[in-house]
Amino acid sequence: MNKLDSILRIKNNQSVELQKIETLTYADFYSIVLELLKKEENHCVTYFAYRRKDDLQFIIAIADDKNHDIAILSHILKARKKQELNSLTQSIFALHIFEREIYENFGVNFINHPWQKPVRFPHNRADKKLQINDYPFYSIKSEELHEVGVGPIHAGIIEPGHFRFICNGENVLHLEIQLGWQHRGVEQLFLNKKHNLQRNLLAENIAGDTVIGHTTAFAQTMETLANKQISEQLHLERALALELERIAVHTGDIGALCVDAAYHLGANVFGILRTAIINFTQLWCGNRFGKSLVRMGGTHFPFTEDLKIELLQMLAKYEKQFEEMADLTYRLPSVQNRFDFVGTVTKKQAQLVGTVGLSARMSNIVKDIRVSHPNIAYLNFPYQTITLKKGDVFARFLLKKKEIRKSIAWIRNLMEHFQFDNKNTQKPDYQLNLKPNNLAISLVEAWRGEVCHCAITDENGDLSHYKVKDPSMHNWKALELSLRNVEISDFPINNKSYNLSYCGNDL
Amino acid sequence: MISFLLILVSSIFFVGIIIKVKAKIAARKMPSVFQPLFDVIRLFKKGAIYSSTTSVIFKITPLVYMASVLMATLFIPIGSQKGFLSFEGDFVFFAYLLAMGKFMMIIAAMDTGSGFEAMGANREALYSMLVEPAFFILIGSMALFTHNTSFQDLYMNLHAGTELTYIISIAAIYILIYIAMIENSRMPVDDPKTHLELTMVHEVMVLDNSGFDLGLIHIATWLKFAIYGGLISNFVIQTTWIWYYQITAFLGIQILFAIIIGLVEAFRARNKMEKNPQWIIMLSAIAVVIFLTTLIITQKIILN
Amino acid sequence: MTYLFIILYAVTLIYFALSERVKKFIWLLAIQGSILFGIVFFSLNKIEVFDFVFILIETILVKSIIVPWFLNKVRRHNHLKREHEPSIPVFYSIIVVVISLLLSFILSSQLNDNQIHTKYFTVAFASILFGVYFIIIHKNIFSHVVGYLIIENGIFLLSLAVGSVMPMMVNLAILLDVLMGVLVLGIFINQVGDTFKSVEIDQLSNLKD
Amino acid sequence: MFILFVIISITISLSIFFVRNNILTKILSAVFLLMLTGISGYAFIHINEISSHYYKFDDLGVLLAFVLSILSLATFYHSYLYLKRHNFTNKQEAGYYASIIMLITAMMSAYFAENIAVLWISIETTTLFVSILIFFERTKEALEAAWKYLFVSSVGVALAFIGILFLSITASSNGITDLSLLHLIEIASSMSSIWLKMAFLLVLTGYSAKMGLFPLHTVAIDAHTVAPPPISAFISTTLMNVGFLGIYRVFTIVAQTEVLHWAQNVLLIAGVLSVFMSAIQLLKIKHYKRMFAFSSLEHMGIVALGLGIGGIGYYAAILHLVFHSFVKAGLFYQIGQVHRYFKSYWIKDAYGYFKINPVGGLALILGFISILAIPPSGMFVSEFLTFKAMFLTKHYYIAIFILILLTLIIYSFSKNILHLLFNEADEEIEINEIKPNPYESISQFVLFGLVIYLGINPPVFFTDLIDAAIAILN
Repeated sequence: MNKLDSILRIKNNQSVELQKIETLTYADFYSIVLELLKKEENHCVTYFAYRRKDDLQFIIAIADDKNHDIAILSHILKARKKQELNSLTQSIFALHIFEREIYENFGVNFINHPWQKPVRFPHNRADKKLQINDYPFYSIKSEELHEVGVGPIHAGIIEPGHFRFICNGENVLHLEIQLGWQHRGVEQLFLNKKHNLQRNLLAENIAGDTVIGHTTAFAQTMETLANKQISEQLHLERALALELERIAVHTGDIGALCVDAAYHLGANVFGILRTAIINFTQLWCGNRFGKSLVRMGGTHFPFTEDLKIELLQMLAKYEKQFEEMADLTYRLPSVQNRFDFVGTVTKKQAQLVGTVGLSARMSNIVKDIRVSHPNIAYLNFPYQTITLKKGDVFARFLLKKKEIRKSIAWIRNLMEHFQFDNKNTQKPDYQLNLKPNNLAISLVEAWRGEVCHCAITDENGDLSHYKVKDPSMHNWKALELSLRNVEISDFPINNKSYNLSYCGNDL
Repeated sequence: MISFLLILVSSIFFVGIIIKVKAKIAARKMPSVFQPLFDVIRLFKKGAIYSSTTSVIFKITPLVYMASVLMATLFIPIGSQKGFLSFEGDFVFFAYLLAMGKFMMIIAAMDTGSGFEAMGANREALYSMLVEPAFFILIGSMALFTHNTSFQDLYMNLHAGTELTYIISIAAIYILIYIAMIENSRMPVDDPKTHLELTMVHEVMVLDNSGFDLGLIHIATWLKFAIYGGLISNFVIQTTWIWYYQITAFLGIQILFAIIIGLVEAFRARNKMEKNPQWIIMLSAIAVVIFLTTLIITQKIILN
Repeated sequence: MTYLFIILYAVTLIYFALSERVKKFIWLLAIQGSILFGIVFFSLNKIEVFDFVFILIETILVKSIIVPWFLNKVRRHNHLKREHEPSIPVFYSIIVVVISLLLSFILSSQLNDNQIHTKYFTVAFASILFGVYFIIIHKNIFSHVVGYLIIENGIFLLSLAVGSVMPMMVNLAILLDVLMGVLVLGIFINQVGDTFKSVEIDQLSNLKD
Repeated sequence: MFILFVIISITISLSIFFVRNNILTKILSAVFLLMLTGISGYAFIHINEISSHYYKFDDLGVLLAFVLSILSLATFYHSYLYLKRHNFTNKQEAGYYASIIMLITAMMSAYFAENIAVLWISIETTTLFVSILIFFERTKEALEAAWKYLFVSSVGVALAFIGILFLSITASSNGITDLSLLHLIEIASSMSSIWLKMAFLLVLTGYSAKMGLFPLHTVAIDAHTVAPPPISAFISTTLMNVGFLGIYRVFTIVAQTEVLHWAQNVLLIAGVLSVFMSAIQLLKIKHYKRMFAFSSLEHMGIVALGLGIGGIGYYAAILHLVFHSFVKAGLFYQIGQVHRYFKSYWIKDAYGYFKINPVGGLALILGFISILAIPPSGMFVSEFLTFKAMFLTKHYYIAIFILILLTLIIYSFSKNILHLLFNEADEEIEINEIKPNPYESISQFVLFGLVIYLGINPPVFFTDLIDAAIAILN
């Protein structure tokens, strides 16, 4: 127990010197991680390895929702040792994706890993012979069952991903999702690009639908590393943009779900409503998805009192129409029939695979960075999390509506109680001096769930490793689970109800 | 002959009206009523592309399908305007003509060897099979009621008078509207606008058809709508009316029918796939109620 | 006119078989109540005024307003699931209801009894059969009560078949039955809902051998 | 006259329920008991008289009313003991007494009902109050049992109502429109047999929930398991008699027609299946009260068999019914006492009773001998008569089958009762705190003694009542 108390714990958006992170033996590391992750309030936000000299340093960050801090643990696998470790996934299934990623990137074999398959086939993978076409699909030998493969390019205009269904008639027994068709190497690019503006632009393009989420996480990481203090107003502006992004994407998702349920009236109206929100973002920063809005150290587009009036007007109009349409849609028996009890993920399953964000909250798990690890914005203007119990498509559908309402209320509260002042604005600062040999971690609750950016600097104060984690990493497995014993024709609504990110996975 | 022409004419704008209604409700810009026609003309200008795995069946199917529907059209009377062809028991022939077209479509879909198309064909075959009893029980009851077995005589002798005959007419119209929706793979059974193969029924079957063939299939769909519209309108049109009243009424009912379909599609979501069979068999159940009503009217069942 | 309502009643039975939504059950019960009202209104006007008024009140007030209202209250109180899936697929239920309708119509036409009105007998018999079936296929005690009420409606129709000869006794019995059924069963559902946090029948399986 | 009794009883019940004064409750209960005995005596004097238009003091009614009166005395006494031990609030106690008075009133109303519809309403009313009493302890199991009892009984009673409607259909075609038993019997011979068959079948099925007979016996079994013991005593005896009466009344109508033979066959099937179910379940029983409940199922099966065979079977059936009421009630009272020491009705928890409370143990032994129809128990006489009737009417196979089943039942019953009585007591059960009170077993001795006495030396008025009750069948 002694060991548990002496673990290094930092807050969200805090940096720590590398040598302060104690390197444990793998046995200790293993037992402490198990100990920590058995508690319900703890979950792993990121677990990665990076080359330090020739050795591999493993770093795991475990967020504690109760104490509002993050435990950092580390161990080193020497290069001369046999590159294999006992798998943590055996006991904590939620870690499967991280271990798979490490296995893919560095060729470390995890013994007894139940599902040791490639994640994203990046350019810098350890085994270059690993080809996407040789992905080892799970299969069942049976006369009655048949396999249906969809993708990587399929009918809807979405990103590439291959879905392999094992079906019994119309019923899906098992779904396996194979991603990794994009080979972007985002994390490596962060290191290759030396100018911070380039890096900033890169962060904007990690996932097109989570621009604000990822960029905020990036900016916070860099500012933390540089010890750059930014004003409360800037924090609030970013949070505002984040909430607007949430409202926009949720509205769009509700519309998209209506499309898949063939409720075209709802689809059109929600589509129109989404436009109102993103048009406001365009008015604010010139880009509908909020690109160029968040910059490290400051912003070119400060929020003004004029914009406030504009925003409140827009929201009033939006809310009226939204409530009207939501009232119609959510009470429509045919819509309820379509979504009810489809693709249920129980709380137990969700905890097992370690879902985060919306996907966790819809099966009654309270996971929300805004509440558990708030930054200044959410400390000053607190947010209350909503959870639902059922865990089916309808729960996800409903939760989107409820979160939209909650976000609007949050924005209203902010607008009412905060005076935006031009004096407090800061211009972006790309010449930040990063502290050498430091590790910084930043968590942001984007609309899909927690985004985690973690950066490590070398002795020169340059980035030596940059780690991005998109919430989709956790949640893809939940989609696979929710398809169990569901009709194959219900796949699209399930998929849409999660609306997970392909590129967030294929970094 | 006139009835045949009327159906042909009404079929041209039928789907256009549906689209227009849906667009209007969704507050979108409405396309022209003839937009589907333009689309088909565009398709006709193109040649068809055939997959190398398909056989001759796939190639002739659109023609056979079109021909079967066209032939079925010949049997439909409108008011006192006789159908082109008519003989005792022609409604059975009519149903099997349509079934043959559908059968060809199904085996053509199988012919492509695509898993998706087989899945769609599978579903479509099931639904057609389930909808069959409803149609036969309905028309059978009508035949029992009027003691006639051809469309022509059947409708000629259909006189609504008492409240029970009204209820038969209303229920029959209800069933026919939904049979039309199912046969044409519209909502709530199928969504013609879906973009995902996994949820498609009819659309996935014609994925491989292109150009001229696709155009034929579209036209056949319009015709089928118009046929059922014709069948429905006959429940309203009285043979005693003057001919231009009859024609106006027919066109009016066709438009109304299209609008109803548009409204249904706009204002509800589609069924869960697994709920479709039960939903379709419900039509047969209602048809049985019509049958029972007919038995009461014709005093085959005597109650006091 | 009576036939019209009888046919409508038959249609409600089909919709009962089709629907899985609790709200729809309640609606259908209300509709059945109104249909019963219609039947009584158009057919029983030969009997005494007092009995006539009594039956009218019973159908319109109790069956189509109070009972659905009360059930709706119970539904909200217990946060019932929107859908109660039957243990037998709806597809087969529809076939069952159709067969029972056909059977009871044929059976009724075979009854050559001048004293009873066989037209009520038709749907009454189907309704009772279907009510029992409805109870069997549902695993939720709320739906059981709905099934019980379907049986009650069938019994009401059945008593109409002999209603012109012995009305008052039958009325009393039915009213007692409905009050008993709904109020007491409803109160007990609330109790069960409060105690077990669910009204699924699986919860009620402590008593076993 | 009878309606006066009903009105006063309802008044008493309501005043108990609303005043909630302990002393008043006891006084009013005593008044009610006096009245109950009074009305039974009155009925005996005015036998075969119509009272209050819808009621008639007929022989079977009077006989069962006497049984009810005697058991009510004992039940009130044991209810008093039961309530005293469990520290219920005044409100709960008042509710208990109010419900039990209403239940007794409803049962009396059922016994004397001359009109099938009134009988039906009375039976329906018993369901309500029995459910309230089953739910009295407010536990989950109690709720479950109460719910099941209420629901299945309601459905059963609804089925019985359909049966009555069918009866009225065929009655009305013969010009009878009031469902009076007398009138129905008069015209029975001209009733249509198909309607009668349907009516009998539905009534039998419907009331089987009340009588605790196959097929709807399960709810009664569950109810026994959780109801307070004095209430179990009622459910198992007088309430089953009510169910029996409901079936019997229709049976008397059927008996006037050629449907009789068919109806008897139905009863035979129900009876055999009841005994069979009971024997099967008793083999794996784990709960004393359930054991007694299944024993009730067995005895009701034998009663049904008696009716189904006819001849002396009729006499045997009614005799059996009366004896069973006394014995089973006594056993339930005693098991209520047993519960006091072990705080459990589970067989695994309770054993070594004889050592703890020898007087109570003696009562149990006596009850055990009586219920298994071992001489000198009166039930031996009635069972013997039933089997005699079977052999006389050449129902050899049924008789042998039932005898085999009875052997099984005796085996499992003795095994468990002997376990309860004589197994070595656990050291841990500290019994000194509760002093055994031998007086609590007096009522049981009286009941068992009564059965022995009535079996060996039945008084003339007793046999006359039974003879008169079945006179209509022969």
